[in-house]
Amino acid sequence: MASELSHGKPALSVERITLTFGGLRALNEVSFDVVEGSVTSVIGPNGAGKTSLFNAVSGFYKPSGGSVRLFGETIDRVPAPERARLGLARTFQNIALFRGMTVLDNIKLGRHAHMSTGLLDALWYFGRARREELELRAEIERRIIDFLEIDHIRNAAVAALPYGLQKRVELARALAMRPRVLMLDEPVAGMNREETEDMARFILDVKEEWGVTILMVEHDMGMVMDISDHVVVLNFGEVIADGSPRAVAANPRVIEAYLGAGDVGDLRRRLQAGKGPTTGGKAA
Amino acid sequence: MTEETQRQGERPVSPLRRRLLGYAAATALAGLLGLAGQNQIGSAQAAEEIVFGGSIPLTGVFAFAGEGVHAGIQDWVQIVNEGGGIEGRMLRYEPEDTAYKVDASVAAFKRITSQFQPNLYYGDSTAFSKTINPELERNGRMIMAGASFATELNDPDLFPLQFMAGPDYTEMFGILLRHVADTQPGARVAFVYSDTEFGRDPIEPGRERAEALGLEVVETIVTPPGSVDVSTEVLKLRRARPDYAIFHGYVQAPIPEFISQARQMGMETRFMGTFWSMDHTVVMGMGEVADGFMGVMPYRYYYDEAADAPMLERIREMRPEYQSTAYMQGFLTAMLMTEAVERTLAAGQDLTGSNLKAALNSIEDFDTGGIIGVPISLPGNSIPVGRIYQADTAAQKMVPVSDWIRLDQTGG
Amino acid sequence: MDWLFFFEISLAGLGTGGLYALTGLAFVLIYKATRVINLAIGELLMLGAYLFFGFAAGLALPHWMAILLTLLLAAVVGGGVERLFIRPMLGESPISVFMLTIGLGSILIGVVELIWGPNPQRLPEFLPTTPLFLGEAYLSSKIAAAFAAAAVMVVAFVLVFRFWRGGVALRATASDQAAAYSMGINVPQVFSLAWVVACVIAAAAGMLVGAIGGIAPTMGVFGLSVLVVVIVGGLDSVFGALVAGLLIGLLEALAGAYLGGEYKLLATFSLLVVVLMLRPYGLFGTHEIERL
Amino acid sequence: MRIGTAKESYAADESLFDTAVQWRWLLVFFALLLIFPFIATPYWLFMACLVAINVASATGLNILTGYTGLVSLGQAAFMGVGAYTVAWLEINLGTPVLVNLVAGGLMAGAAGMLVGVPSLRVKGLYLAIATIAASVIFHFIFANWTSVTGGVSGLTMPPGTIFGFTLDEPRDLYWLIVPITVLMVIGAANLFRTRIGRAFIAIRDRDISAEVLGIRLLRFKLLSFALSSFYAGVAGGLWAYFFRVVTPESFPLLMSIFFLAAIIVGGMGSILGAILGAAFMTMVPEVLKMVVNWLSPWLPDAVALLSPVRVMVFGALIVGFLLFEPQGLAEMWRRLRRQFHLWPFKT
Repeated sequence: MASELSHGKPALSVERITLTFGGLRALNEVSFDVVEGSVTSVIGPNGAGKTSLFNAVSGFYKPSGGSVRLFGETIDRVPAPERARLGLARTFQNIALFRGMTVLDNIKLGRHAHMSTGLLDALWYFGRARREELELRAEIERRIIDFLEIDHIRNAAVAALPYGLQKRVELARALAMRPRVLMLDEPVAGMNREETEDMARFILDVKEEWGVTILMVEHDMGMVMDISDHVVVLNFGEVIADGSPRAVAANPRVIEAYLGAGDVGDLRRRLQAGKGPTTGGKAA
Repeated sequence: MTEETQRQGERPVSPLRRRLLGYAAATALAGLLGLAGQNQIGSAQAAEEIVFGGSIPLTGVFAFAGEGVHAGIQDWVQIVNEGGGIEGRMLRYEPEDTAYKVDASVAAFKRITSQFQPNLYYGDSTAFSKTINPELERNGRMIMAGASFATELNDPDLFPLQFMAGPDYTEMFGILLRHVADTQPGARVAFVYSDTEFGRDPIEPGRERAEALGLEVVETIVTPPGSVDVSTEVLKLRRARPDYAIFHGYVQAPIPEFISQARQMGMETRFMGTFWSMDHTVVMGMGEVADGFMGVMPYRYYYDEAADAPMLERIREMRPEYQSTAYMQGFLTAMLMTEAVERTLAAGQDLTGSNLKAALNSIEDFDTGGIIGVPISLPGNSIPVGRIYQADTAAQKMVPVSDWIRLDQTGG
Repeated sequence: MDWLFFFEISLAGLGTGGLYALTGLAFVLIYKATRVINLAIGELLMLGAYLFFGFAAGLALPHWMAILLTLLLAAVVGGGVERLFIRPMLGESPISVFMLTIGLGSILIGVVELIWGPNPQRLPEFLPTTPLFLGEAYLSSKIAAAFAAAAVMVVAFVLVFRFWRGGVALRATASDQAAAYSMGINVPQVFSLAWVVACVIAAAAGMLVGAIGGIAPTMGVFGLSVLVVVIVGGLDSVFGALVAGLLIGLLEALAGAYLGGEYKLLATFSLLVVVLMLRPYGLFGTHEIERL
Repeated sequence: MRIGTAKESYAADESLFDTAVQWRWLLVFFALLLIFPFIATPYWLFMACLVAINVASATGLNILTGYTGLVSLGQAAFMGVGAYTVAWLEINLGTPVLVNLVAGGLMAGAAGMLVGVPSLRVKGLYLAIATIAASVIFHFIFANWTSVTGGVSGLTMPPGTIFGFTLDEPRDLYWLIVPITVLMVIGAANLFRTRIGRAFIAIRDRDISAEVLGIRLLRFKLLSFALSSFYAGVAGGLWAYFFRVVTPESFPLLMSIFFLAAIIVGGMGSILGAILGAAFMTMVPEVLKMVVNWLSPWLPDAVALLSPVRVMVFGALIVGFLLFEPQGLAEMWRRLRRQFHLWPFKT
């Protein structure tokens, strides 16, 4: 809480969010800020409510209480598609790419909300629609495909790609959304060390070169500790710690939470190793 | 065009494959041209023959009728050709199956007319008769009749080149109602009909005609097409307690179930049907409940014994087993058409649609060889003649219970 | 208001509703166990009616034997269909399987037409025809008998579904396929079982429907009303199918009696639309929670 | 894989046909379309028009079902809406043909949107059943709103006229039907190069994550319904000009199933698929009939088998393609092409 970053302006504020599923309380008055230009990670044992939190922020779940602000504006009444237009982008834990489409089309989809081609333009194509498509294409090529080093697969069908690349394509699509806040749900889950390192580098580059604020859920403690400016720890739907990576790692409540979840050995090992081996991060 | 593209093509495709593709395209083209060529040959062949085309529902839901019509036309054509044709010109029957679908019927019409030049045509449905009517007038070479007795078609102004070999549905109702009025003046009648174009056809005019005859229409009951469960409809009928109930727009189902439930309730109503419900096989197929079922029939049944019916004898010789009323319809349609051709040729006129139709309309007091028991005339598009037959399930026969009723004679 | 008439109409409607409920049961069974929306249910019913026709009229077997053979053969058909057409589609999108059943229906119509021809036929009478009066109200004895037969079958089915091992396996599979699998339930076998039982039920319903109104290759349109029944009742609810079956039968009869025959389908399908808008998962169906 | 096709610009990469060879074949195809009316018999012209109408409608259904993943069994009903609109306008107002067709499309589109409204609450197969309800309800309206639709006997309309030409034969109508179909097909192909088409596919593949990308589900589902029905409506309008008699029985539920079958057989989610499928399914009954005619010298009773065999083949094609070639004829065509390109080497 006393992190030096808390002086910055919050890009995203979660304020006392409560989420219940038929009596079961998935999130209980969760509050934290994501400071503009930071990488903020949400961690916690399985079932702590991390993905529920993401879904509440991106507008899938309607929280029963609390509110979410994006750059100071409350977005509680804004439906999910509109949130995307406001600059809130996300990826999914279990990759939500459109498998029937090519990599390029998937990335283009990211820009959907910012495009203006209407139905008649689309049917006619030549003219406005074409101009917009070609501009988009050029921009994607220049800013995203080169940047994420996926030019060799741009016309490949997504379904045929290895897992690590699919994750990268999902990031590419999120970038095409012109995000101001990018939410990454387990960006390196299931990746090997090399892929994880690449992804960490991309995330940092996104933050620095694109100036995008990042909110991330991740199990790979090594990576979290490495690249985060700020860490929020959830357990049983409540925030139990919030601060710099170092402060959080030393917090006894965090250790206890992971101990309760039986993950403490893993946690310690990874903290010691600096960079953790792969974890699926979720029970089947 | 193809050659040019071949010359320009450079890199990726092997020359051999390119040539193969070119050949394929050329063959396809030649095929199309060939089809056009075939057309000319076809019409050259048909010059001397008089072609009788047909969109016949040999399959599908109306197949039972289509098969009969088909056989009837075939037999008449055979009779004519065995007798040396019409003024030496042979008849050629060119049928095609339609499965009782309008688009297939039109397709068949297109194919037959592009391959031959028919002067006579048989169509399978009301929708087809309406759809093809402009085409018929444009073509101008033929007259057409068909399986439809729709009231709408019985209008020489709108359908100048068509006719029907019997009474239209309204006239069928007229004949039935005339019989009812004769047997039981002032009787209460009900109409039961299916919710289709076929079913709704004679209901409104039928009501007027009933009132004109002093009958009371106490109920009209409409059943959804294809519906089999009629228990609520029977209950409605029971409320109305009619003396007569006329079914229209059905072939068989749900008539038997209707009758059997009505009988169970102890109703005394007498049930009647129109042409397509009246075939021997259809009625006898209803089982015991059919006993006493009546209906209008413009033709004699295959097994009718009558001194003045040499044509029935002839038919029984050609086909020893029972032939349906649809057969009679096809047979008589073909007979009337050839009569029109004969009269046109005899008058030294060209075989155009209007000449043929004029010749057809000149038919007066014509002897059908006993297919219809009275001499007929065809002043317009229909022959408003019929007779009431009744099912006798014990004898397994349809027996006449009235004289021939001619709506055109008594000014009804 | 003529109450006697109303009462008679309602009775007749409920009678038909019994057959809707029975067929709806077959539909729900397949849906519950295999998540397949079986649009061929009407055609399976038709096939059952024709099989009986073949045995009882064609081969002139005694009625009881014809009924047994029909049910037996229907079971074989059900198993065969599941094995040949449905199982290879496991894991495919529900939409594909849905369309497959449409194709299946068409094949069945073709087969029946090929064997028995396209013209309508009458089944040999095997239901009683002595008139039945409840007080003054008339009830067609065939419909009453068909309703009774349907009711017996429904009760038998529900008992089996509750207590027999196979029924338990079926229910377990219905609630969670993966869990059932892990508990050692042979899920593919359960799928087969569901199709077998459903086809037997459909064939039985077909014989009853055919006995009332005759048979024709087009009688599969009965399935359309059944579709309304199961949607209104809730695709996965046996109870819903039973209630909605009676309800739809009643509604059809009342609409037919007071508005006219052309309003029958309109009334039921309008109800369908209303239910879809207000309670999309039917009166008794479970609302499936969306997973991300 | 094809060599020598490196793209010089993004524009080239984004075009519908990427190689010069493809363009040439396309030109050949259009040339054939142009000369066809001059060499074909009336029968083949009739069939060509029928195929074109069916292609237009199937393409529309493909937008909804193949690309957006919403099954509809209402396509015939929407064609009916278009056909009745066109017939009514032609009879009562005598407005120009193209105006009528667009009006027919718009009416059908509006009807489609209305039917799509339940997609707000229900998804997937529930929606398919809602479309069955729509066909029943539309049929009722066609049959009973007698003052407008002419009741069960329907509307019989005069031929359309365009620039003083009377369109009353397939030979004339060809020039109306085929160009409109070509335009509609190209429009559909274009659509899937833009955000709207991509949004449809996104909805089909995972409709919830589509929302996160800023795709408004309801709006795009309704748009897909409207567009698909617009296609159906225009196709229905063409149908009306073609047959000139529009009755409630002209557009049965079976016809909707026919279109569904056409896109299954042709290939769902493929522009080429809808074309191939509609053409193939339209021709199958005719081909069967020819086969039976050829067989008739040896099998005199063959014609009696025709109807059941046709029904069975129809069903078997649906089932067979779903089981063995879910990508349909379009995929078979692609495979054939690939083999041709690599010939004589094996793939």
